[in-house]
Amino acid sequence: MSEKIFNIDDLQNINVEGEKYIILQIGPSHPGSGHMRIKVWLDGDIIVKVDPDIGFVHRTSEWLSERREWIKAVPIVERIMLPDTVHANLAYILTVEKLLGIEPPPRAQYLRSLVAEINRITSHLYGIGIFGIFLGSSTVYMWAFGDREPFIDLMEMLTGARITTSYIIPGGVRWDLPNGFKERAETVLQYMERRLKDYEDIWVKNPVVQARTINVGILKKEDAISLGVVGPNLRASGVYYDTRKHQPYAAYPNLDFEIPTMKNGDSYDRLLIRVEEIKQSIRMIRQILKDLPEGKIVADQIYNQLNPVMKKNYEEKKRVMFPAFMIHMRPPPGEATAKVEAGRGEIFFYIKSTGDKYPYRFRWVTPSFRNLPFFTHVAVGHRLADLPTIYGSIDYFPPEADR
Amino acid sequence: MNIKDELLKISTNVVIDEKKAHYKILIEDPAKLLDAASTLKNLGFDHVVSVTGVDYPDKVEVIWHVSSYSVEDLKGINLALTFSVKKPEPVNHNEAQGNLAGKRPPVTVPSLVKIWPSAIFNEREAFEMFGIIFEGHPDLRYLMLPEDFYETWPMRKDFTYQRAKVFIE
Amino acid sequence: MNEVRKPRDPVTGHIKALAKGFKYLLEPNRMTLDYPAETMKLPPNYRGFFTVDDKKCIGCSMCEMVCPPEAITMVPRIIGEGGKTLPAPEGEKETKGPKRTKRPVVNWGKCIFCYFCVDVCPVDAFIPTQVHDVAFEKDKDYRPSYEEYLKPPEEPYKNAKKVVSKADLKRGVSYEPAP
Amino acid sequence: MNFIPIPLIIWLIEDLLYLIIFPGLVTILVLVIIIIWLERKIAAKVQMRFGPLWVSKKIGGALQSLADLLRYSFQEAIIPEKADKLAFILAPGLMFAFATIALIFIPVGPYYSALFPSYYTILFSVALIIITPIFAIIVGWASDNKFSFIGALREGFLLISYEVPFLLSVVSMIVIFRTYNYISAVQSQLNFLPGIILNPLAALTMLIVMIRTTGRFPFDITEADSELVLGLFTEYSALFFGVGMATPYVELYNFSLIFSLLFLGGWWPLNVNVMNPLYGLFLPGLIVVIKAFIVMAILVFLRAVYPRYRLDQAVRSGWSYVLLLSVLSVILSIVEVRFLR
Repeated sequence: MSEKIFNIDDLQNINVEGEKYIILQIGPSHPGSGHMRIKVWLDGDIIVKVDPDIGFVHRTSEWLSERREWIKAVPIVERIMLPDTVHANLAYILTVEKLLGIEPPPRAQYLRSLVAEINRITSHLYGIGIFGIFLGSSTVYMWAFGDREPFIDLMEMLTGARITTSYIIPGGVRWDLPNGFKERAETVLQYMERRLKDYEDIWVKNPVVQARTINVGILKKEDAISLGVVGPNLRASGVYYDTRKHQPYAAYPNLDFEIPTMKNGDSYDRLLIRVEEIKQSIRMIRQILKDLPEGKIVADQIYNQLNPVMKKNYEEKKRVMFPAFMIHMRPPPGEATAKVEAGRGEIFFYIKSTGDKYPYRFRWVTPSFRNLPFFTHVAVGHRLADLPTIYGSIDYFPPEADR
Repeated sequence: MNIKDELLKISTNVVIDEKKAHYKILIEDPAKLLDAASTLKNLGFDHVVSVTGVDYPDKVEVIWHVSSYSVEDLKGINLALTFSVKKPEPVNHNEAQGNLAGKRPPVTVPSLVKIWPSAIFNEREAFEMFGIIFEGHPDLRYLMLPEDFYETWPMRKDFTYQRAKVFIE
Repeated sequence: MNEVRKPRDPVTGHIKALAKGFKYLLEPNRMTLDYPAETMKLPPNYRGFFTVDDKKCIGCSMCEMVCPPEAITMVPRIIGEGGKTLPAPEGEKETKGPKRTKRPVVNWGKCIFCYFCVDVCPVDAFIPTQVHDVAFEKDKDYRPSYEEYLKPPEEPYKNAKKVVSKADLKRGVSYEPAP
Repeated sequence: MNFIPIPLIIWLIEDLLYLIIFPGLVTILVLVIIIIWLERKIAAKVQMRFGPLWVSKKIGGALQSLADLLRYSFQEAIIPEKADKLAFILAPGLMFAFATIALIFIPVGPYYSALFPSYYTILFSVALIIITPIFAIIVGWASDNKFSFIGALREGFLLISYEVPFLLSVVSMIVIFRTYNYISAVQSQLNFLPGIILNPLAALTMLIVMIRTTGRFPFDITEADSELVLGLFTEYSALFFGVGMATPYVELYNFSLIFSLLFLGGWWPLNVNVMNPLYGLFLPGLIVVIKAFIVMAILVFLRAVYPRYRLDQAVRSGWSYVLLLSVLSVILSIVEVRFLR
């Protein structure tokens, strides 16, 4: 088992020659692989070595974004991280805002946090559902994907689209809260709180799930730190780190919330921490809807550039239209980095501007890419049937890792 | 601990913008890179967030963005450890060199995987995208590109691609 | 967090899981929309197919410039005198009468419905609709001409029951007939 | 009409009736189609959705399985180049055949008895049921596919670990009823108490073994799709695949018949002593099949609740808890026979 501390030299030392091992190519068209290939060396039923081969859905998002106007990168980054669209959008816009020097008004900050937390719940439900089908429980899969629906409906009500919202723009957000949103959100949150108890009975505390996940895929705290694992997987190993606390953005400095951490770092902890984070997100959404400040939803720098037709629209329909600045945006030369805690972990952006109409260097790292060491390190020593457990528990999403 | 002083001990060329959480160390000498990385790791920067290159007409800049999970004061800092390397002169295509040959020869920098194991996949990506050979990396293969990708280093600025001309309805 | 992690003993766990499954088997809880038989009436800001108001459009090409997938093309149009098409005079500047201008046409095969174009329009000339579930039979159909573009795709399943979704404490989402 | 000897006609066509129509092939086919549909519907109901619907919308999509069967029948059968072709083609058929043949020793009424009336029907039927998984192993080996091969290995492990408890649970009922014959076993239940009350441990063991042998959740290990694609049947297509997928349901039917005969009192509450076409032949059989159907429905409901165990966990529990349970059930039977009766 993975009791030993990770050592980089192990990668070379594993002897994989000879007929002793069965080499399984799991993927890229396999029910348990996603859009990737996992090459597994098996000694009987025990995994000796795992080589994740990613890149099957590499969509050259960095290349494309470096050859487009700044605003056009928003849909690109969203489509890479489909379950976490708002976070990808937010991370990119935060970086651009740092370059531009724009600070959005408080109401926009709260709305950003609101839609980000709704998105986090859908992302965790997505992860729990995929974990369910990997262990063979179609019920949890269907339940989790069904329960995404009320939250996606909320996103649809607020932003006009279900998944690819493109809601956050430099300087603010595109739409204000519609009428009846608060009541609907409260109903949905109460529904979800009730459902979490049912999930506990049929999934989290199910003896079969406990047998399958407890002490499977242990990632120790030291390993989690040295391998640079992110998000709920990091916190399940006992590291107290969350970008929302340590590099606060949007409305998070004003919100009261906890960062759940676990001790053991096994698959069961990684499952539990997602459930706990859903509870925290519910708590945060309530706070946001209660404390939502009045005011503009877009920074004055943007608002002042709106023409009279757009201003009329802003007053009547609570809708921010784009001034021509959005197309011809040329952030001053410089570099900026930003981190955002998405549902699966931390998104990192590094953008270099030369004052041109395209970004000079557009670099971003997605959480799933940084969770790749789970395959090479954690899966070794387990049984073949534990590979889907580990895969599902880290909530790995291949298109996101490939970018 | 004043982070600025500590960083200045490593290199004189330090850019700090606390408001944007933008910290940058520039290192010129390849011999000092490993020392600088070890010092940073001892300071508490325990993992690599991203390894990337930036392609300039005459040089390639390699950036290790590092951050900390273990030291409370450093958790809010994104530090860019930057190392510039001059591009070698373009050489003609040489079959014997296989994949790595072509008009855009690769550059060589020391690998920091031994210090930060979290850089392992990141360095593989920087290798295939920018043609940065990380010396000492245990497993330097293409990560996302297919094994037989013939046009090397797609993220360099002079990379062009052929639009598909056939349109099938 | 250890109280969360505490495992349940197997006998209780099995009984509780089976009981919960049986409860869900018996109680009415279906949250699916019987889609082609019932269709949703979507919120007014839903981003569906959209068309352009020929009268309002000033042909400024902003929408073409902002379009992320480059789905919008500006087609030349001659307006004035009832939109009658006239041959363009060579190298001559027009002062009155028919005027040459441009109009956007969206390639629905490329459009991603981000509505950047709708928002960037300085005269708010785009007319959004909530139609989203349209299938095109031919490749040509999703590359309309300007005249075809002025009539955006119509909603399929016209006879379907119209419902609106509503948050429900029991089922998450329930559907009630649209007003 | 007095001169037509009805028992004689029945005696003449009985064998045919038994094997082809009821409870033989036709009933199996109908029941398998219904149980697959019911399985999907039950799962869908727990999962808050419709389930199969659009094939025959008015009756809730009940014809969905029939449509699937038709589709499999007319699909192109692909045989891999490197497969052991004879074994590849024969093994699913033999698997299905042996699962069906076990029926000839299972009576569904006091006079509507097995094809080969014998004093040892329990032993014969159990022996034939145990043969079936061996062909599953041949299926996995013949495909020349790593996933099928691993599936076959898993099947082998599980087969061995759950055979002993199964036999012991049957033995404990034999000890109680002091007979190797289903009809006598049912008669003694009709006279006293159903087997499930006499020996609940044996009933529980039998249920677990049924879940395991027919690959229901949480023991759906040989076909674990997140690891092994489709397990044994990864390379199969067309009717071979359909037959292979239907075989576990046939086995489930056999097991459920045995369960209802040994534990649920057979044709209880009907106690018939007359050789009558309706009361003597058809009605007892119907009662037994309905009981078996209820048992099947309960077992397919488990899909909606459980994920699957890991191979080593299943094997370990097979050799420990379930074996212990079965040994205890034998002891319980001996004690009951010694002291109660």
